[in-house]
Amino acid sequence: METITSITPIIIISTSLVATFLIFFTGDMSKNLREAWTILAAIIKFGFVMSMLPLILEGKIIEYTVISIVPGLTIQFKVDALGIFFAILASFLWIITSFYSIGYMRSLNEHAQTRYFCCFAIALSATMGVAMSGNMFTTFLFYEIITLCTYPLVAHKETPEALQGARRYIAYLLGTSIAFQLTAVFLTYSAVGTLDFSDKGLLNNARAAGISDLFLTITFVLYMAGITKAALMPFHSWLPAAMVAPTPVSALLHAVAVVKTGVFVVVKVVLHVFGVNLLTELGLGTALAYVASFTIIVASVIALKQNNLKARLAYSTVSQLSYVILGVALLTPSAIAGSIMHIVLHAFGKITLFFTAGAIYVAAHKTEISQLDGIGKKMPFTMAAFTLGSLSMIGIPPLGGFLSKWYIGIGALEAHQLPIIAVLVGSTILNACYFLPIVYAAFFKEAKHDEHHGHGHSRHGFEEAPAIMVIPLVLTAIGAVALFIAPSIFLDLARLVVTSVTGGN
Amino acid sequence: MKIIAFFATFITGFLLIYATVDMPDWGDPNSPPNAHVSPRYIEKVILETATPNIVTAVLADYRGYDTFGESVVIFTAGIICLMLLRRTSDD
Amino acid sequence: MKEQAPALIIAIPLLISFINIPVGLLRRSLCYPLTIIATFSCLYLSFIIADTVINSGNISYRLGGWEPPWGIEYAIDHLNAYMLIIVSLVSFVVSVYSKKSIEKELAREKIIYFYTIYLLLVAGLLGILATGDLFNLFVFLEIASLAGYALVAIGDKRAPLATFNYIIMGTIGACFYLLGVGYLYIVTGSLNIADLTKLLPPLYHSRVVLVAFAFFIVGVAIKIALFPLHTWLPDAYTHAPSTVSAFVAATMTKVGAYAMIRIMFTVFEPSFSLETLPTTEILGWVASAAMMFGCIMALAQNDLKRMLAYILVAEVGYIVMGVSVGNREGFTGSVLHILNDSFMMVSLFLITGAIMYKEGHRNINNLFSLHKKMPITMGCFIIAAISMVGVPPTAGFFSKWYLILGAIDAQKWFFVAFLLLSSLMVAVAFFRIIQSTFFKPSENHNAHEEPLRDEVPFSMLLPIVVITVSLLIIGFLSGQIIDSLIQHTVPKGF
Amino acid sequence: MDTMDFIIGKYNYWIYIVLMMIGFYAMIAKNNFAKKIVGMNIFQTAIILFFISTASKTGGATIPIIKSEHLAAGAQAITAPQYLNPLPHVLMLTAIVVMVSTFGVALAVLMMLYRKYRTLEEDEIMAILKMEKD
Amino acid sequence: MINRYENVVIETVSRLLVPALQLFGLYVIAHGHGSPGGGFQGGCILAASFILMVIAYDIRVAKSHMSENLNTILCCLGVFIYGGIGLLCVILGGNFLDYSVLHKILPVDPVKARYMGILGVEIGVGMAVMAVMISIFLNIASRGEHEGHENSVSVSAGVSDRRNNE
Amino acid sequence: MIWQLDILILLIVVICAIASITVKDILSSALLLGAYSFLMCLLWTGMGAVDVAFTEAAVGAGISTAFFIGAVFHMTRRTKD
Repeated sequence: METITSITPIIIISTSLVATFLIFFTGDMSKNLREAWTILAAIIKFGFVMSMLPLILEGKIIEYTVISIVPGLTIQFKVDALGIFFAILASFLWIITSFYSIGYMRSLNEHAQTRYFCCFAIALSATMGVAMSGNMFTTFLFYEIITLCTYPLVAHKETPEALQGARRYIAYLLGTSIAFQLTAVFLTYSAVGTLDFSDKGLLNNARAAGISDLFLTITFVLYMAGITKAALMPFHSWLPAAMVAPTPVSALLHAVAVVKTGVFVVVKVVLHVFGVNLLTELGLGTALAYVASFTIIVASVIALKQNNLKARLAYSTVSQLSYVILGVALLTPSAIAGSIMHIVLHAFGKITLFFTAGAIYVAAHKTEISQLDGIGKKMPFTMAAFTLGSLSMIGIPPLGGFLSKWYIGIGALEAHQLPIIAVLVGSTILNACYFLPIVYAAFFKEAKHDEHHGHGHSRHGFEEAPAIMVIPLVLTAIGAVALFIAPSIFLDLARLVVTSVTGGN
Repeated sequence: MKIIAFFATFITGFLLIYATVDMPDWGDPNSPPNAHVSPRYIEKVILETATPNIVTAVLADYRGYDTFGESVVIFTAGIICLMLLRRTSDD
Repeated sequence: MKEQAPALIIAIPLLISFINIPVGLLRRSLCYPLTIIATFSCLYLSFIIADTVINSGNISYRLGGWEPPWGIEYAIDHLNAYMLIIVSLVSFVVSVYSKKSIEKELAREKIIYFYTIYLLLVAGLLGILATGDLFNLFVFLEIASLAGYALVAIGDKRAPLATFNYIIMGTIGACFYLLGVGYLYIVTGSLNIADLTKLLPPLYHSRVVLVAFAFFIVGVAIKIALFPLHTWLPDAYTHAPSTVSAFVAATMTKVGAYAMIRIMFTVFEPSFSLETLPTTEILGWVASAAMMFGCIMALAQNDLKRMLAYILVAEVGYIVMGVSVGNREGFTGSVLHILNDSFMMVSLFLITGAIMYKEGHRNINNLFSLHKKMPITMGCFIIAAISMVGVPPTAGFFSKWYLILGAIDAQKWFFVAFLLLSSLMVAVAFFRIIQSTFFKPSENHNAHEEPLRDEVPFSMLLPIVVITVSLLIIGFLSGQIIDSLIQHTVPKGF
Repeated sequence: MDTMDFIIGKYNYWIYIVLMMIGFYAMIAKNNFAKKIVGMNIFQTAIILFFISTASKTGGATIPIIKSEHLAAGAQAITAPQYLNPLPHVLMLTAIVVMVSTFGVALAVLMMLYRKYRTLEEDEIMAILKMEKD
Repeated sequence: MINRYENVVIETVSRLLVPALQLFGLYVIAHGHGSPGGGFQGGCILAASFILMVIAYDIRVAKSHMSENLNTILCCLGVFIYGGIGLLCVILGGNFLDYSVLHKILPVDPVKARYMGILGVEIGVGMAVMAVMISIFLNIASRGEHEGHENSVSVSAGVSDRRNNE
Repeated sequence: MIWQLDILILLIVVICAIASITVKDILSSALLLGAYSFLMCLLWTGMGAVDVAFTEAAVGAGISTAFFIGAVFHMTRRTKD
């Protein structure tokens, strides 16, 4: 495999950092300037990410070592197929989210917008950092930065509930990452003396070097407990709590940056720190798969009971994230490919759903599912997108979500784990149970008369959110469909990942 | 408080008594303090500093820096008393 | 100049402090520039010394021209040079900061004396660091302690009581140290550290040496406020003027930690300090208790400064922990943490001083919307807090990295757990503040009118920013600092 | 009588230990701040006694001031056993100064305390502080 | 209450004693090389003579002999002499406090130069110790009041009048 | 020095020390401390430490006591222990 040294990763990360400074210093002068910076940075960043894609597809790896602070603690970027996969996803969705948040923030006339856009930009920088990191230390570094800079986003409203939710958010994320993930990093380093990712797994030779199974198991458990962003039960409760954030933040948190960083790091740990062989030998993959299955089912059941739209989406996220973990935990080629595909497919589906939730809030000031009766008539585009998104979540064939579930199912068969198939089927049914009623109510139920909403508007005609919000959500919905029809780039990347980690079968 | 004090005092005293057993006998001319560094002071003081009072010579010359520190200590104490006890216009 | 630097680095602040008062009696405003000159020349000289040590090896400076066991010697190796830089840098930064803060907090007549005693404190600390003679160390320890008592005593209205307890504890510590010196003297007849290193090994079985070691450690433990001998620290540092707390918190305990390292690993051999006696166990557990206790007490405080003081107690625990595990990583972590912690402490205390300067109080629950009033200061606060928690890439992470690796290497799993747990508690403590200062709207309901930007004066802001930015820079330079200075300080046998 | 020899041979040390314990106890346990200072003084003096004891030399050694007859005999003729060990004396001179400085500072702080609270008893001051807080 | 007659005795005795004490103090400082004594002890004796003056007369009379600022400056000057001699050695090319290099400016050989150096620092120490002891005593005994503030202190009673306040 | 006298002084020293921390009057305590210092100084003279004894006489028995008494005049003589 060829390695190229290139400064592109640094440029990608610094693009949004520069944007942060520009936003910070010009933010109070002009709104337009501030937002222009955001969008400009988003587009430039996406351009740079795409510029790396051809090289990666040729099977090359882009590497850049920034600084080696002390032995073992090196800030190093290494862009491989998995990394660019996530980078493309995040940088593309950032563009869309940027447009959407401009619409959202302007419509609601939110306060502290400069802080909001600053933190947003840093969060994206850090997400890119995680995506392209070449060792566990760099990953941990950017992982923490994401946590810290999304805290102001979650606490954005500054109400007691927002602060409460933000406190839980930071407590879970920072607490577990320091207490467990950092410990796991320490144990890894003290076992093998390096933190650099490798295709066969950093700890692959540890067993041969006399590291006990117990030690490795503890390390693995600490990693899984420490990467709370993946919302694996029982460390999931920060995610519903973080729903107090403004909707674009929720969209970013629960579709792109935060949770996907979490599962991405889990995938990294499974594939590049422990490696397929080691986990198979230790039997830890299966154990993880069952924990993930448990999360999938239980979170879906909880989601059924939620009346708040965003809360239901949050629990749905908890459940869907575990698909990724489940797939990778099965440790078979198809399952790994499926789980990697699920990162992107779920992202498109879920970001659509959150965008619609935000659009509904902006246009109709509704947050509860029970209030959504008949809303499809007022907001047809929004609700059509919602329908597509939820179908993708459920995994109905013409939509992207089907693909990943299919691969994971095949992977489960390869691994001879029939209970997992049952879990997949069961969760699909549950998904349908909590999404379809919303769609049904939105389109086929009559709207209740809302007394306190009588500001004289005719209930005929559309009452859509501003176009700048609707267009992004329609785009993402179309994306969910398009990914089913033409998943080639992502599928190719996923195959590359699988080839590299499983050694070419 | 008194119990802690008794306890601390007791432990300290015990340690001191425990150590005394191994100390050189009182006044032993060959004990390390009398044999290692100090003979030179006595034997060379006249040759090196022309001062009959060995203590003064050691104090102000061989270990003059200690004495410098000592005079700084006393200076510090003086300034401190001046600063702390002088009544200022506001109290 | 270069050969005389070790003597001048102490002589210059002392001599300037002597002329400070006559000059101050003529013109009060000249004291501040004189202090700046003195601390800056210390800083300059400390860099010269470090340069000499790195490039041409250890310095041995004979005071009065007498050869070592008879005269007093300044023996400066990498550890001394490293500590000298820390102390002189902090003293310079704090002295720049002091002007406005002191004018606000002290009566006008006391400003001359304040600067004089401040310089004496700096000189005392530098003297402790430079000297290679145990008794000389005691003398400078007393200079520093006395100056420290005085500076604490001029604080707020509860300062005298805190100072008195500080004096009592400090004197006990100094006396124990002196006893330790006496006990070593009675069995070896020497006071020179290098000489003692040679003379002591055959005497390790002697009870006198064992007891001397115990007295040294207890004496120094009082000076560095190691749990459970920390009782004087929170009160003293809370009620001192903010400039003083910043300087004293950043340097006093660190210099004490230096003395501890010197005694444990230079005067005695590591094999004696860590194996003959159950030092590793005792100090390790005491340090763990210190970390836990400091953090728990920090969580319970509403006074920002008091909270920082308790965190300092915990940080002392970190340093001692690293020393006690007895391996290369732990030791490196400790020494690196001395640097990081003094910078973090000085940054946080200076920021507290800035808050005091503008708000007039420091109750955590009543600090509203400070980020709008003083955005730069509070930005610095966040960086310092994050560094305190130990989040990469700030400086605090790297020392904790080594400390934890050291604990893992020594198979002390409990210590690892305590280190991480205390990091967590520090995180909680700081996020409490960040939440109340950043996100809690003011309670007096005129929050609609945005509070005006109201930063502290430039002479206070600049040191805060410089020291906080240096936290980030130190983080990235950790590797180089370790390579050029710290790795040479690791005792042989680790 | 080995034990007896041992005890008598080191009687200075025993006395110093007793004095130190008295001082130390007073410093920690006394309720009155002035008494703590007294204890501090006793403690430090005890340490000085210890140091001075280490300087003693039996066998005709005299005070460390070169006698004129020795001077007349030539500086080379002076030998160590003729005089007491001067080093502890020097150290203790410094220690006495340090002691009196600490004493002065402690008194100054004590006077500040008295100005503020009009009492020197620790428990009474604590009670006043408690009242201030409520 | 001290009555007038006793006061006369005290004043007379101290009038005789104070110069004698001061002379003795100077002797102790200057003769520290050959007999017990030195700057420190001599400084204490000088300070004691002053304290005797304070006790026998009163603080104001005592201060007229030695104003507070003069005292403070003396104390700075004392330590400065010590540090200055050290620095002078550095300037002359030796190490800090290496008095032997003083022979370059003094008309003596290096060994004798050490003797002179010791004398110099003893004088510095004596001055500093005297000034500091006086300063501490004055501050403690006058409760830190400034000159001119102690109108309440009667001329004849001095410190002892405080006894009535207790 | 005559060892009986030595022992006697040592005993009185200890008695002075105990008395000065137990006596219920700070002024007496100060004076006893002065006496303690003076006896100490005698002891050191006996041991040949003339310089230290001289200093202790000037400082411990003289100036310190003066400081302490001066301070006690401005504070209270009352003490509970």
